[in-house]
Amino acid sequence: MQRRDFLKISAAGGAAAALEGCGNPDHQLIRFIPEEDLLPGIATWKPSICTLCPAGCGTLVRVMQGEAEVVRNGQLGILKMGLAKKIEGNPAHPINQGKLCPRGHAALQVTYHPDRIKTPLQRTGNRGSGQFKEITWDEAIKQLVSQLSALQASKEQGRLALLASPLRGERRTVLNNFAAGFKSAPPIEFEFFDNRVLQSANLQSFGHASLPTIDLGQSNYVISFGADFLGTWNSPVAQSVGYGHMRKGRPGQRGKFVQVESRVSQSGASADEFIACPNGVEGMFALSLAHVVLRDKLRAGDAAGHAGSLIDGWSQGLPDHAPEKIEKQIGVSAATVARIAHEAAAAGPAVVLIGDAATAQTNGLFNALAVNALNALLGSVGKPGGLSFGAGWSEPPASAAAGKGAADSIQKLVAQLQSGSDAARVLLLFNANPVFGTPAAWGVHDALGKVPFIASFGSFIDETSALADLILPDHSPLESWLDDVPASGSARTVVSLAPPAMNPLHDTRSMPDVLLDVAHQLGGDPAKALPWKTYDEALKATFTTLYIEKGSQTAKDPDEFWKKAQEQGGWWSADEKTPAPAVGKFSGSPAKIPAPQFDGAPEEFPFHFLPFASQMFYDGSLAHLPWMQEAPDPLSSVMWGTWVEINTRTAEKLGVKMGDTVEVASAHGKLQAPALVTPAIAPDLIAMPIGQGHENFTRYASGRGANPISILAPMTVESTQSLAWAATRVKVSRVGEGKIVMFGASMDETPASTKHR
Amino acid sequence: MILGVIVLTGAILGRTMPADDSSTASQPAAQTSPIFTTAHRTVGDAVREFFGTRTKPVQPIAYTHKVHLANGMQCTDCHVGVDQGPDARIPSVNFCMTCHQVIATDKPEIKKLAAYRARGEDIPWQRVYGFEPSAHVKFNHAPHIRAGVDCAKCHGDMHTQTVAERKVDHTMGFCVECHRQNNASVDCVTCHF
Amino acid sequence: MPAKTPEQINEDLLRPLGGASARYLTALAFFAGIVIAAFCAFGWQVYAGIGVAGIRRPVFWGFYITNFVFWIGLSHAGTLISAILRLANATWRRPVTRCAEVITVFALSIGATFPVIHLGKPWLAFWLFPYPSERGLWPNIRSPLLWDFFAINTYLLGSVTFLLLPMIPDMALIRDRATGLRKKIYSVAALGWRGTPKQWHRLESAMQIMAIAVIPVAVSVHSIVSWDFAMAPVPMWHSTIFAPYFVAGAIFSGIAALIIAMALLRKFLHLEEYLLRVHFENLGKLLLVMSLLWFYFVFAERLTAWYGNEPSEMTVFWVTQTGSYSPLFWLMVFCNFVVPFPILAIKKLRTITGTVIASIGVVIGMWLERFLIIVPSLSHKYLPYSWGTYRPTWVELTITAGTFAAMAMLYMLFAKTVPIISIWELKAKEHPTSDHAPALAQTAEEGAD
Amino acid sequence: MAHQWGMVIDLDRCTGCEACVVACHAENNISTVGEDQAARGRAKHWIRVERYYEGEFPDVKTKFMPVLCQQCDAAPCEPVCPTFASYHTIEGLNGQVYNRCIGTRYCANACPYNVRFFNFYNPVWDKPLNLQLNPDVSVREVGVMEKCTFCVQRIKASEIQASSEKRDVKDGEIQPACVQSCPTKAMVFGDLSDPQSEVSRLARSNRATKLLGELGTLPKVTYLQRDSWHAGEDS
Repeated sequence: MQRRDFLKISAAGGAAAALEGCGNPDHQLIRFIPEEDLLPGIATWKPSICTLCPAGCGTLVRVMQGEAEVVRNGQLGILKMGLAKKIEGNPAHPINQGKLCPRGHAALQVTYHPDRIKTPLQRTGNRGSGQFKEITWDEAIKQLVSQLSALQASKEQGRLALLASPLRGERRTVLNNFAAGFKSAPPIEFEFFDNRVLQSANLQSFGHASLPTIDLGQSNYVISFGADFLGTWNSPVAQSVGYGHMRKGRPGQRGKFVQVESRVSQSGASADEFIACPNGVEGMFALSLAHVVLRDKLRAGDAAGHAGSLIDGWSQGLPDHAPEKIEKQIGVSAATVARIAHEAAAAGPAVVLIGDAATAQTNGLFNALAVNALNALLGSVGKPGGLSFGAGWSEPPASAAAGKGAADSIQKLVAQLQSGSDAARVLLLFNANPVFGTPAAWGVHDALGKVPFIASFGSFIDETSALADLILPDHSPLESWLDDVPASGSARTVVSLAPPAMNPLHDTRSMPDVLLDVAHQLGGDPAKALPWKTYDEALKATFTTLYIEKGSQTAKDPDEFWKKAQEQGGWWSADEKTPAPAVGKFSGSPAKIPAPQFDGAPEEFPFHFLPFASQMFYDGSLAHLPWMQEAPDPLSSVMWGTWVEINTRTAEKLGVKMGDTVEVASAHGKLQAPALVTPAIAPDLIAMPIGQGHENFTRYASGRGANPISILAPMTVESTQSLAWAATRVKVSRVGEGKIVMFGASMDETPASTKHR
Repeated sequence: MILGVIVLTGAILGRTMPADDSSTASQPAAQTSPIFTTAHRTVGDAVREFFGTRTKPVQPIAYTHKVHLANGMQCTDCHVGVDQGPDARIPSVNFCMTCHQVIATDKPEIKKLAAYRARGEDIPWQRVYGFEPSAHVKFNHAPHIRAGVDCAKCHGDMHTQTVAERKVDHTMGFCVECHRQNNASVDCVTCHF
Repeated sequence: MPAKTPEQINEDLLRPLGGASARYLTALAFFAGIVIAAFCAFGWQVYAGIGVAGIRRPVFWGFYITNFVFWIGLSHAGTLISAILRLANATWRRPVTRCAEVITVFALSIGATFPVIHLGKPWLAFWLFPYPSERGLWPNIRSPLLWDFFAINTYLLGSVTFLLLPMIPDMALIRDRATGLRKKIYSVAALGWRGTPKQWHRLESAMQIMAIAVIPVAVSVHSIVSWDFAMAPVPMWHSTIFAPYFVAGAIFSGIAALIIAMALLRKFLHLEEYLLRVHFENLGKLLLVMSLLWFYFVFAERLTAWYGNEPSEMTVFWVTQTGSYSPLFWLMVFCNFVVPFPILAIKKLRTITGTVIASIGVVIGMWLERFLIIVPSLSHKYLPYSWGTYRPTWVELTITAGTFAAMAMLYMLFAKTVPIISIWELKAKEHPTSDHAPALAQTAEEGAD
Repeated sequence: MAHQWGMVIDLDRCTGCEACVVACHAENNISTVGEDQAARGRAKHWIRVERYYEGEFPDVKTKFMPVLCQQCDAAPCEPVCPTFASYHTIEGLNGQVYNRCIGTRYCANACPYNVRFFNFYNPVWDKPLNLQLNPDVSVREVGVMEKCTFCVQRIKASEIQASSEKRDVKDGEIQPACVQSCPTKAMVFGDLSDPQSEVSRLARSNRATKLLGELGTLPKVTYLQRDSWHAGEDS
């Protein structure tokens, strides 16, 4: 406590005592007439959908009456209204089956965040200065419409750019239709963990451009190459439910889980066997497993079908990948490889996963293709206890993912802005934060700064929306109509739907409703492309289509179907039948597994650099939630900050102690953060969680820690345009003493006293 | 003696709260959260709570329970939900106006009521009963009503009251005595959690 | 050294009660300032929350409880020592008893405030009193804190009585010499003392009873304080040795405090002719015994812990022996044993200066001992995940300084109002029950041997 | 006989994801304290996931262990409280009566599991985060000790519901927030006095151990130790 605070508070206390006679200030606020008829103290549960990550878990929101301080018609007052109090998993939902991850619980704080944008804002200061003034919705929409009309008038519709974090379901339709109707370029989708490399590999191997749904619950042997499937990757809650079942849900039967990676991740920590393997050789490892399976005739080579035919040398039994030949390269003994291959083949059903850093190498696509082939060889595709594809109702069009990453579009946008030709003149921003989520070397911040007019629909000011000229704040998810079509996570077809769980707290408007409004004001083609008055009308139309396509046993007409879906949290197919294995024929053009490339000379930059998804902040978009900031990271127990993981021995050599500030420098930038000395990372690796290091992202996240994305090299995954975010080399040096806030103290070794006897 | 001084200083100083409320600047990033607030708004509040004295509520409208009950209404007609959950609803101005749209519209208090509704405001009733936050009592009406406890047992005879007054002192002794007589649980976490 | 006449004694010992010098007032103001600062710090702590102190999870007790144990320990100086010496009829005790008993009363009062200061809600401290309330709730008699409450109050009551009883004749003496308001005040304090044989007899028997009664109380107090710790399943706390260990430590620090107090009184009140080297030497011998006893207890405690090799205990053991708390631990051993042992064991060094140096060492060492009992155990309790550290804040430091200042201030005020050496006991010859009270001259001669 | 609530945590299922930690924050109105206070050891997590490493890379073994109040039958925290703020309830919980707590923090020192948390300051909720507060749970003020209650508000609500329907509480009907959220179903809650309940059945497993059981605190949380995989065991 500073002395200044003391004086201030003493003075304030004195003033309060003096003013006490005036009564409780709460009583001086007027009370608005409640809009809802709720019983006090009695909770109702309303279905909703978690929107914080692409998994699309179904939730139940506990709503109770409370007294909220709200502004209505420009006046501050107290309103009795239904308030969301807690989010739980929806037990009926096929994805998460009543369970939830830590991030899902904290979704509540998005709605009640003190720094949520409460009204439309217009920029007053310089770009990025964060100075805005409050305006009305009428003014805001007028401004946007006039900007768009100006483009129409000058026949420059192509110069409207839409930049969104990947949307699904009806929101995606609304946005696409808006772009199509306006005749602008299609929306650019951006998120850091876009998984497009894996989607692309799956498209090539199996004909499905989506992530796999993994039937862990019935699997007996799980090998994961780098995929943090229990933490953040793909559909973590669904996978955790399955994992629990695999481990202890079947009496007398317990599956084995092998994790292969260079740093013990959240998932790797639970593995029965942890195999250290350098970054980039996952594909070789997978193929040497396949070699053993083929060599020892555990499976027939053509069992891999089309997926195998994509791999060079498959038909000859992968002679180049004999474990004895490559054990030095992959850093795993031939005996271990042979044992794992035999175990996996014998235990069956077995499944092999790949994700995260293993696909973020320059050779990530090939690593994924190799794993796909191994899966096919082991007979895991489309089988119980294996993986399956295509359960989603409306899978994203194959072309969207095939062979291109988010980087493709965003880099194009940046290049256009830098060169000035065909550059965007109006940019609409939908929650995407590429300024935070791309390497500084890409120059996204400066390029976006050149766009003459940016309008953001986000609920918060972040690094990207700080550049906006106009902010049209969206409702929070709990205040909105929600829908989702998760592509993985359940073998059933799932279309989630949820009406708003509570009335809006602030003067915000639902983003799709605003787009509909704008389209109607523009008239012409945009209005024709979006024929609905409101978003829920659009949703209802979609559900009518769904009813007609899929039918229903319980609902007799589309109206009832629509109503029941709202009550249940969506619609899902009754059967869990996995689609037929899309293995295909043994044909295709084989690809060699190329060696991974890394940016930076090993002499100057001796360490590999591994940014990883934070269990609490995911890709950084959740760093503004105080619960997430204060929840200790499961592995490091760090709260309210970031850290740089360094192997114990390496740290000793560098003279770095726990908590010392270290500088991590790549050829493209440097950052400082406290060191976390740990035995759970390879000695030649430096790892850092993504999520902190926000310059401008609410009071809880701003100016906290460092952002590892910023120093990444602009390397891309070969044959795609995705960022190879695990392909940078760095050097590390000690700067001085630092500060690291950890909830756990000594956790390096379990002392005898805590061992169970 | 020193102990006494400390206890007294504690009682006086200990439970106040700074009056300053963070200003509602439009600039979120500039705000920081205070490290602490105090448990009470003012020193006076703290002392009052310490000695268990409460100010008398002043109601904005002189609602008369007597007349409503004499006209044959039941408690649960307005205080809906009291037999289902922890709290009883205090009716909103809209609820009052369902009858008073036509009944007794010329009375001055009813005119006040109509004026609230016309302004789009709810009636700012003040709480009569209720526990201090630091008492940590989680009272639930429903089980008491199911157990046949008469409303008057805790609220006094409302047939004789105009605006509700604090006729019964809801001390812990009052609660515990009744629980004992009726063989209800007197385990602490029955009420305090 | 010639024997003093009763008049001289009166003159010498009543002199300090006169007007206050500038030096006295300055010192008093200085200490009062620190005490006021401590009160402000406490006020701030109550206002803002106990978070302004340095305590944290898992070290929920820090400086405050250290001070509590330290001051309660220090209080064993007086009443216990004086009672033992009285019963043992050690004649050299006479000039020593009162300044020792005063230490007890003040140290105990100061110590007893700490359990209140350290509370999260100090204004509810009265819930420790067993009083009938409509809630029907009583304090929990199973809690060592409640034992503390009763033990300390009993000891405080006993010590105050033990201090006040022998003050009565001296109060009467001052009353007889005073005028005006002072006379009235001292008349009240003298409780109608006339010096009749009956009164003398009653006083003597009361003193005898009190001396016997106060010894078990004193032993029980520090045993109970030790049980605050020993009753909890905390590594290195849960030990049977704690009660005698604490009592020995208490007497140890008490004697040291008494020596320091005597030296200061001797210097500032010019009592060189009353507080003689013999007193320091005799107390020094006692201190030597206690130092050896203390060392024995520490050794026994550490040896059993080490030999037992219980993992959770060994964690705490090593963290104090060689870990982050080891500098404090070895400083404690230095202060409590390495410094006092040679000084007190070698006769040549057992001078007034020597004993005072040893005593200062012991007071510091014993404070460290209390700290080292409390903090390392709490900070390294079982599950390593929730280990922690502790660092005091300015609030705790100010309040700690305030208690030392309060002790000095109260002592100074006392010395201004009451003769710090019992006059009537020095003039023991004069009153009727002199049969077991040899003359002062004799004592002085013994000292000169 | 009164219910004896207990819990079983299967360490073979736990992945350390900390869904329980955040669910607990949301359910029980646990305030966040901010970076400075967290650095001073004042962060409050009624349930935490302890993580221990053994060995050196690459042979490093990781162990997760969710630790919450063990609701001991012979709880060291209970006898030491001078005001009965910490006491044993009829249903075997270690009750914490906030209004009776004067903040001696003795219970927290006595607790071998360090699962008691103290409100060093009055909690702060930046408006409107206060609207998320669960009205069924007290908001603890400065100077008060708090800890896991096994979601006593949910237990009470279920008991009231059951009594209004004139039946007993069903096994599995009560789920504390952590149990409800756990994605791998590593936690099971129920009545230990009913030998047929899921929790009683699991507590009899040969993998069952008690945390610091040697201290004789008789915890009502049972941990099922990590299992290992043996080739051929399943087929």
